[in-house]
Amino acid sequence: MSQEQLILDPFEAPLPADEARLTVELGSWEGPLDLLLTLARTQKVDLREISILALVDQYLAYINDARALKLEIAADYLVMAAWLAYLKSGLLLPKDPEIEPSPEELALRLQLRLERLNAMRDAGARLMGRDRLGRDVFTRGTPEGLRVVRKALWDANLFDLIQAYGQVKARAEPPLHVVHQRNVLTLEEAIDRVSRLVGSLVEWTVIHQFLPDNGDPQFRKSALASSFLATLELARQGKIALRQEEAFAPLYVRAA
Amino acid sequence: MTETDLETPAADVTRAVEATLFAAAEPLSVQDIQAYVGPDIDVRAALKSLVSLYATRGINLVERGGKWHFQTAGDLAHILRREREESRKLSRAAVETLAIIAYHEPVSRAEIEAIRGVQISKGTLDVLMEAGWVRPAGRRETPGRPLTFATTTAFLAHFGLTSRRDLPGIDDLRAAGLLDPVDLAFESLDLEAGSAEDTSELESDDENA
Amino acid sequence: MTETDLETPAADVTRAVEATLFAAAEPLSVQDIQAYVGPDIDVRAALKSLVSLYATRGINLVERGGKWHFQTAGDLAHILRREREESRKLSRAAVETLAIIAYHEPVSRAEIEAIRGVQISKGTLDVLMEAGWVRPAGRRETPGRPLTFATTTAFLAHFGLTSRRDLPGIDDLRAAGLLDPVDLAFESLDLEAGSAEDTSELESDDENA
Repeated sequence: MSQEQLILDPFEAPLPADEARLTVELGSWEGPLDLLLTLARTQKVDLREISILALVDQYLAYINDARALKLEIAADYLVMAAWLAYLKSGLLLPKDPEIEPSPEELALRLQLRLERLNAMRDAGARLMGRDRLGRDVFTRGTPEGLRVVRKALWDANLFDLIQAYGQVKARAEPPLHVVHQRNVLTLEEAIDRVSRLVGSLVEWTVIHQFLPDNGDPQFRKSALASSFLATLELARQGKIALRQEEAFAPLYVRAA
Repeated sequence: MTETDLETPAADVTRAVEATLFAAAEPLSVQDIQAYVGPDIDVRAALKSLVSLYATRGINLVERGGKWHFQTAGDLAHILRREREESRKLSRAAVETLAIIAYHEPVSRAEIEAIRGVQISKGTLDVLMEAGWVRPAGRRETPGRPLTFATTTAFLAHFGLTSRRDLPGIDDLRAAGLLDPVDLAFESLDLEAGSAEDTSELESDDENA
Repeated sequence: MTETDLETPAADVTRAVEATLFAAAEPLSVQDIQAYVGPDIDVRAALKSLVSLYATRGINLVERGGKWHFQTAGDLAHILRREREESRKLSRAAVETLAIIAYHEPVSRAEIEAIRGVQISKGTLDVLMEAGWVRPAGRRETPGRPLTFATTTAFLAHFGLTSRRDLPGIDDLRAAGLLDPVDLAFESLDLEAGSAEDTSELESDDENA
């Protein structure tokens, strides 16, 4: 509790005469817990024995100093200040069993958190103080290096081999493009043939009579198609006449 | 001189392991060494004899996280230290974060923040990972599946630790419960209001998570 | 250990020189070492004692042109390189090249390229020779005296052949469909052409004539 009296106005205090004095410089703290820890450490080395009430006062005084200097104070510092003010009032007021959690519990939790942070801060400092590789101790400057000679066990089987050869040969053979002659009757041939066969035929004759027949059904279909076109062309030219009774009925041809 | 060595195969074994470690550009595990010296050699015995052989010398054989390497003796640092190496100084936040990860690993970002009472800035973990000291260590199977972090073998090597058990004061800290979350420590304390939930603390109060 | 060393400054001097040489990025002259360890130290004496100390070890201290450095003992060099066998699939180009050599040996590089219709990269023949399947088979007495290649006994053994005559002939390959182009698009075209062929066999060309 006596520590509370140590908090003075920064402008009245002689420079670093007082160890409990902390310059108002919020930028150097890593958050409110860090500030609280630093304040607590000025109280006691053993954090289990610090006075939370004194710590709360130190913190609030510090924030007030910062405000007086019109420093911009981050929100989390203000949240912590508000919470600590609440905690302080709880600790000072007569005990109210209705309040859960009790102010004492909150104070204890705060102290536990400070202890943990403090432990890690010390641990970090001890780590950094060790003989560090590359700074204090060194590995060999010019290791010869160990070499791993990778010996490949090449994997291929006989099928791979002959298949590859087959493909090389297939690729290397001169490409032979065989254009299959399809047995067709061209339109020119059909016109020639139909006009020749119709000649001066005056009888209506069914178109199938004009088709050549070599026994190849493919050719016969082609001949029918081209002969039909031929009759249409010849009819257009006025050389022949066409007649059909109905759709799909036999088509008759004669000279015009 | 080689004649004597040939008569004492044990010495030759040690020489082979010694030369392998000496030539290696990276720390080697027992398995790594075995692959070089051959399967018939008792690498562990050779390592043991080399450790004691070099214990008083200007070079020591050390084990760091299961990997072995030679390094200069720590007490000769004043001769060998190079000023330029000091230039990259870790920030306070990075040192604290590194300590928290090392002593608590695997630990999530939220847990680190809970201990420090402040959010970790973006760059802090990056710096530690870039240095090769910290690695992601999988996700925790809790809601949100937070990513956890742990230290690396390079961390052990850099700070001269054989294993994490060598972390300064870790046994004392554990015994004092200082590596347990606040809530756990609080419950273990004999308190009447022990079950009460603390809701009014800072934003990152998720030590239970 | 340090206590004993402190009582024997000579040992400490040696340790300092030892550590300096170990950590050095390049061989050091006596003056270089002196600059590290300080002017009061008899570096030459320390070097001498280190040379004899390491003479029988897996590491030796050696002088080359007035500069000193540690190196692994020469008789252990064979340990420092380790062979690792890895099964690797032969590339398409390598299989084809091997096949051409097997069918046409002795065959020159230019001939292989002519058959493949593609140039062969430098590494392809190297791989086949490294595998022990292909060997140079003398020069052909033609202009340019090209080197020819042939297969080895190891090739026959690996592929389970008694002799090269065991390789299936072109007719066998064709019968097995192995001369058909691989491309599926080609294959389907081939099927069409095949069916057209079937019908055209019936045709008589007289009609068109």
